Amino acid sequence: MAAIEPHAQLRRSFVYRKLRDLGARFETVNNGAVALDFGRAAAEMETAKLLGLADLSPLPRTGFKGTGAVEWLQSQGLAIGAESNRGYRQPGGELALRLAPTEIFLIDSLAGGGALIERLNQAWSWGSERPRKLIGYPMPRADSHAWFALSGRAAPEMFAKICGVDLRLDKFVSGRIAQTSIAKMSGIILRQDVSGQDGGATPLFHLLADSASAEYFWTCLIDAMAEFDGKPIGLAAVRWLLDNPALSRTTGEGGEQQRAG
Amino acid sequence: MPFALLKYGLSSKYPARRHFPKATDLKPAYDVVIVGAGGHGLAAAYYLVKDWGITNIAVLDKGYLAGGNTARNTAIIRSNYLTPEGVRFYDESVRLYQGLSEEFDYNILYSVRGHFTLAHTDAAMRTSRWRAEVNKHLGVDSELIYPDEIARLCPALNMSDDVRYPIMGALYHPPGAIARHDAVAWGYARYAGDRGVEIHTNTEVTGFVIENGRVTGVETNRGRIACGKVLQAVAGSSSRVSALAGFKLPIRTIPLQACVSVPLKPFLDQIIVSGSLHVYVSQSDRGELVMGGSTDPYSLYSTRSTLDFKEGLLGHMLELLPFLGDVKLVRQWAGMADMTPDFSPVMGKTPVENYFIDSGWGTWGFKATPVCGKRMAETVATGNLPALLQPFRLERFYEFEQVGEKGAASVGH
Amino acid sequence: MTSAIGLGGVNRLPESFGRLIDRKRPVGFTFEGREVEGFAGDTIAAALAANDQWVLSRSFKYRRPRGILTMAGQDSNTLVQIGAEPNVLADRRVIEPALGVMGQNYDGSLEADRGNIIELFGRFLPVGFYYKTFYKRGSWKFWEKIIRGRAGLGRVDLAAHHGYFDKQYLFADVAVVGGGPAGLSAALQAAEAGAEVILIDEWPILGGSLCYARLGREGDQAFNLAEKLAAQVRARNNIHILSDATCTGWFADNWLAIVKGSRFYKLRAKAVVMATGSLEQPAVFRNNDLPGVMQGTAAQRLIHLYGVRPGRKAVVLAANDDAYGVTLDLGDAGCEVQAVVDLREQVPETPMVHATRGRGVPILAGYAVTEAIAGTAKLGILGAAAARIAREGETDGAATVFECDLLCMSTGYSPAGQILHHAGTRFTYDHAASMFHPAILPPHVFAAGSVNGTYAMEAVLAEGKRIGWAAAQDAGFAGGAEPPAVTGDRGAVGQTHAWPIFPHKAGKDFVDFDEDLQVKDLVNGIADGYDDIELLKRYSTVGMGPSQGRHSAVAAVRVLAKETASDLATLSVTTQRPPYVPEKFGHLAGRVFEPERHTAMHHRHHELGARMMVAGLWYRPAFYGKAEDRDKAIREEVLAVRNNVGLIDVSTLGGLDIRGPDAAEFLNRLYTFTYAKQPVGRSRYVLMCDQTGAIIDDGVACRFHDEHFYVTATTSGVDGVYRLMLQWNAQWRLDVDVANVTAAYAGVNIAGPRSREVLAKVCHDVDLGPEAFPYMGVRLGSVAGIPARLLRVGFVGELGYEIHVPASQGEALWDALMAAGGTAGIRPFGVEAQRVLRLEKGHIIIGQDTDGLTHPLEADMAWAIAKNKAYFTGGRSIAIQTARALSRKLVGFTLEDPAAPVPEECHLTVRNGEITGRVTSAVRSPTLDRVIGLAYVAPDQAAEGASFDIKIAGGRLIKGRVVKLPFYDPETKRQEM
Amino acid sequence: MKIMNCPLNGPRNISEFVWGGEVKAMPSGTEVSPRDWADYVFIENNIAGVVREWWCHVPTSFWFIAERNTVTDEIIRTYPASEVFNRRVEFAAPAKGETK
Repeated sequence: MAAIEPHAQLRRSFVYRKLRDLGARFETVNNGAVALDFGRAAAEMETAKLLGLADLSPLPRTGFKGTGAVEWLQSQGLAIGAESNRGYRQPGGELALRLAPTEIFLIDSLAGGGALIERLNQAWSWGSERPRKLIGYPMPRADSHAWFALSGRAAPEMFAKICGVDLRLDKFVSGRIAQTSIAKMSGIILRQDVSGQDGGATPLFHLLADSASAEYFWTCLIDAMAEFDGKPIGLAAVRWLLDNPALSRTTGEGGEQQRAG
Repeated sequence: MPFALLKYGLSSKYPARRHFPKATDLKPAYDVVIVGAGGHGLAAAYYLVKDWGITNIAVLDKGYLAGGNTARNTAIIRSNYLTPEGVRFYDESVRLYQGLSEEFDYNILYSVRGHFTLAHTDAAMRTSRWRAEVNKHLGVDSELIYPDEIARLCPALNMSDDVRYPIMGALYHPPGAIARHDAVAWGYARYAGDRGVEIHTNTEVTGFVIENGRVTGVETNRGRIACGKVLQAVAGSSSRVSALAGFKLPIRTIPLQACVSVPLKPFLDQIIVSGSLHVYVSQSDRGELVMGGSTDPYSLYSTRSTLDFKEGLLGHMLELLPFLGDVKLVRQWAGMADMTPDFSPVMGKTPVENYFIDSGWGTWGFKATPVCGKRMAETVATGNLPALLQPFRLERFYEFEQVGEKGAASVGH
Repeated sequence: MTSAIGLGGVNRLPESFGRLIDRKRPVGFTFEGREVEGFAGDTIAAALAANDQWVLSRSFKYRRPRGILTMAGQDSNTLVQIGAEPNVLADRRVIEPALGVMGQNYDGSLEADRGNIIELFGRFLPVGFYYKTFYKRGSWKFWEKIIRGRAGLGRVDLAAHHGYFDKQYLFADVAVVGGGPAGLSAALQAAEAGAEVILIDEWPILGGSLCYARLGREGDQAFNLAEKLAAQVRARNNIHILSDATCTGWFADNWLAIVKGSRFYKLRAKAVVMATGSLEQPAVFRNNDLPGVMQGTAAQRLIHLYGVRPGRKAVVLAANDDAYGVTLDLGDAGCEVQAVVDLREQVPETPMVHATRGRGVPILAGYAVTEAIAGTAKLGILGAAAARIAREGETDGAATVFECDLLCMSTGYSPAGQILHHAGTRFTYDHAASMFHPAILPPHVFAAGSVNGTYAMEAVLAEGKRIGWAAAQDAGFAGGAEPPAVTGDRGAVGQTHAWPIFPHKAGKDFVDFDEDLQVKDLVNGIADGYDDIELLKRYSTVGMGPSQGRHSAVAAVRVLAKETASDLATLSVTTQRPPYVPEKFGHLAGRVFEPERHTAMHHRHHELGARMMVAGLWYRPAFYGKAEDRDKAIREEVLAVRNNVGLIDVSTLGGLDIRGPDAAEFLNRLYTFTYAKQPVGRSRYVLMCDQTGAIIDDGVACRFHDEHFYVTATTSGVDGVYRLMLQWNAQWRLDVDVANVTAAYAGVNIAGPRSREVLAKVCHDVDLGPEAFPYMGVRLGSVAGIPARLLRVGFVGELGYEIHVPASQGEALWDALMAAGGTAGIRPFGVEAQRVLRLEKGHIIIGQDTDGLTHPLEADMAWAIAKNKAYFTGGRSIAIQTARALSRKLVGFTLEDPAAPVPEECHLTVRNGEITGRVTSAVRSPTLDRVIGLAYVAPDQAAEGASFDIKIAGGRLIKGRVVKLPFYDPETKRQEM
Repeated sequence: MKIMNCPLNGPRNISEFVWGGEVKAMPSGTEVSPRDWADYVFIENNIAGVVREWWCHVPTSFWFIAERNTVTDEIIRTYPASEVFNRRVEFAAPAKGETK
């Protein structure tokens, strides 16, 4: 296939230079280029089980916050539980992170089709009726936050070098969210195990953090991972890890109904 | 071998001479009761005796002699402040310090080292020049210097650009000095004690007798004593004591921590301060690195130690002095600082007649010890606040006339 | 034991000794340049002892030769230098091939230190001598150099590079500190109850004192017990063992600092069990500090852990039964014990005493060692003088001298309670046991074993169980049966002598080895009036050395009690502060995390040769070009904007979305202006003050909808402003949502007469015409296909557009505009040029032209203060200050003499010697070709045309003249075209 | 390191929080005397004992209230600010000729 150049896209990952220098092969998605692999797909799957770091920043995400936001999203068909700091999995594989009683951070499935997210962004408007019905406000989450995926059994011990929250697998179960300080910067950690290719044996963590600090954050993670032979992996390896019908389709409905949380 | 030591070597018995009188019972009344037997309180007693001939004085302290911030500070002395008020005040302090050893007949180990306030940002460079200009205008020796000169004067510093916050320049204050903090208090105590001033340690003040707006007595855990005047000098506990007298202060009590290394052969002669990195360090005559940073992040009446203080401090220390990675830290401790809104002290009269206050010392109390003692003694003796202290009166806050040190103070010390 | 020669040293014992060494792996290293061979597992001190090298270093004050004291890293006698690393504990650091070890603190050679001459003058250097002289006529300057020259121990190397250190967090239900019998049984019991346990132990093998101590007649029963317990612990999958790890401190809420190798651990535990054991205390007599004089436990560690014979002929100074264990061990190791000198009048006939007699070793009951006889150059000892004890601390009658090269001290213990101290535990003195014991423990902190005053092995094991169970309960684990409480004798009585101190008229009877303090130094210090333990510490420096009073604190307080005739029980040792064991700076620093923020165009700036400057966490281009071309580059960038078109990255500016029915009301309360009537599609200046009326931030508020303002803030101010907004609304409860979208938007300002023309090439859905999109207007549209917020604001005073787009597309925007501007010769400009441009236009920069106290009237910004608003933050203070006389005012100025040099920022403005203010900004304007600036002056010098003095470099005064702002384009035609 | 129990995020190291000072009531009205205003702006109770304070969890910018003992550093309880500030605050329009 013809090589896809990340800098030829309108949307560019906050760390695309690092990926390019690592020899990443890109796939276009959502007007951007996501690193699919680094030319060693098989090895990356093994790395994914041990300790792997992938940049998902080009994939779609959005957010809504403020009075009425959650109710409105529910009226739009989203399944969102009552508890804050929990991730709620949508039928299409998207994840709704409830960061606070009135705040949702929505990340797409790894297919990156973004249909639901696009629909919601279109659906939100100021409206015309007065007094206006309060439905919260959209948040520019695709740009405020970089999105990394960190996978593998060594993840909790690696986290213990840069994050003060107890993320051991039996303490920080799938679906839990920690909004905390990582390597001295604020970030969001969501654990989402899906019984994919390896039967859910491999824990997966989504990391969402300040996009302006993405290069710094990436560097810190790679440094902390080195001790465990952790390496960068492409989206393909993460998809493989979570491989199931719902995730390999770009449209919503999947058989997989498992909740993250 | 100096002559003064011969007597110790030659006399068969150690010629002991008690530096402080043994504690006695409290008298029923004193002309002046000083609350707080730290450097400031003892200095005030000293100058009340020396300058004003007042000797019927009791200095009370709930702990041991000079065991508060006097025993916990990092002994830096300088006058390179930002405001003319501050510079004039501390300049007099420096001049008094220089004569203290001979005045006391007791060596306070006053040692001129040169003081560097490093600047890592444009803003810090501006503040440094501002301070240098004000200092020079008032005859205090300070200069804004640049990396080549810094490297020449202080070869130990890492001047490279490959750090997060490279050094752009420094406010260089050659007279910057250190002294043996305990010795300063002991010297004042010994002199005052010899002239009849009573020092009562382990004597806690529990209240004040105030009759129609005027203080007439002090309640202690050892009973009530009558007094003509009261001077409160209890940095760290100022709000607690003033509350006993019925008034409040513009003060938050916040811990300030410090630490020392295992002794090393001398390699750092200067005092190094970095505001942006919240670091200050000097090397004592024992060879220990004496180090500190900014105050704790929240208020607390405690001298407990924290680990994050050390972690933050040493992280930045190794950016300035990267060769210290294998050097070891041996002890950490803390004091309680009176933090005011304008980073300046509160001295002088109070809502209570004949009740004077010496507080709000933030992290700069030690270096003010002589001038504060001398001028507060004058205030207590005459009932009038000297011009030098006017800018620091409590009333300034009600007149919206704060002192402008805010600009300079991130880590002062 | 000549058979040992060649096998790792002349003093190396047979195979049956040495639990920590691997005789199959010889390791060669150097000491003082000489080749030494030891075995893997040896510490430096052990390997040297095996090779008959007993002097390790020199003392702090008198430079006396020092050697092994504890073999446990508890003292500073063994501090050595390894390459660039100073003050290494030779009795804890394990040898490695080619390690280069040197002694410390000597001139000449370790064996013949010229500096030791000072000792001859010792009697002229009384306690606190430096307070007593050296100050007359400023002579301190001279003496300080001499004293300072002798200061310190090890050396640093300014060229040494910072090694790799890092950190890790650990979590446990129960943390057990100490792997001795108490700690092991506590860990087992806590694990039994279901708790996750982390066991921290300093040594390579578990067992603590059981690994070297002797419990009875048969030598090996202690170690058998150790192995049994250790095996049970290892079998538990809910016990995580951290060996070779030292807990250095306790901090709030059971936060433990632990050093292991080059990693620093921070452990959070629900409950902590301190089983840190106790520290054997030296006896005090003349020359008690010399090489060859060591603690009984040190000799036992040498024998059992390292297989090294501690000496050939020994004398044991005894005051407890352990001394007899030492005696028997020495015998087993082929060291002839000449005599046991026992401080006790009656020596109980225990099995080990009996065995000692059985071996024909004479026991002198009621005797004390009064002096160790120094060998040549005090490099070792030749014998020990013993005499009958007459009364406490005194002997009489002729002393008997026993020939020996080893003198072991086994006269008592003190709890290793330092970490308990950190946790706030209070200790009280127990006269019966002559020891301090923990009295009141803080919540969630427990103690077991000898640190808790429990010595009898049965009781230690029982207490360990009991405490392990209690700690698990405290951590919420109820499993396991409740072990019985420990009853009966805990064995503390008889371990420690009440007065193992025998001052000698000739001195050198050391209480503090770190500081070379003799008994008389303390006695005299007390006589000088320093009769409080804290005062005595500060005056004499007792306990201030590297071992922080581990071996001197108790002796010092004993001396104080005696001299002041007070009851020891009413006194306490000085406060113990962290760390328990010195921590490397590198451990505490770890991987230093210094976050950096990059704008979307960050790398483009580098590609264009920008010099970057730090702005908070961000980096911004200062100017484009070589450092040496700075002024030229700035000038060209300024002129490009004035005459053509320039592009600057403004992404670091803060961005806040304020949305909701109360948005305008919210801004009214936080900013000085009014916003209720601001039309949609327009922007308005915002100025924020704190409650004292001081200016803290500014920016513009862009109204995109009745209920939506996009408010900009300064780069360094936005986080604080955002936090402040949330805190206020937590109280006001207005119906408004605040979002900090700074990182979500990349922004540029395209400015200059040709900016419209360039923008028009890539922006087709917004009418850029002057009427359709006037100055201060704001629009939503797209640029180069990227959704954008367009702001016509005029910081630089030319026609210009700020374009804010999603950060992920910021680089694409930059690329598109640079391309579109190519033919027009668009030029990127940096912060320096922007500062010049805004100054020409008379705009202030918060933090440069204001300081921590500047209020709006001083900054001449009364125009920005709304009248008759119900409330705004700082409003009341501003009103009060308005009623008072101004003390300074900010004005624009130029120089009367066009040839005069440009004043620098913060040069002072003065009037008859008094400071009236300062220059806050000044530059020679490339556009106007004259010096322009802003300065604070006296209010009565602030009128247009007034002149004032500026004190510039060298103290020279030049005249400034107040001029009306702005300097450039007063009719503001250019920015509104 | 102290543990602070954040009402939104649960127990966390106190280094994740910033201190907002004591919860103070603002004297209302534009007529408040300069002296009373100065008391509010500059003067501190600085009580040695249990105080009510503002704390903000930085990663979530969540403000809440903690009751803390300033001598022992014991954090007695934490709760959302809405427990104390439970209704909209209005400011009265200034009277004509506002006192300066």
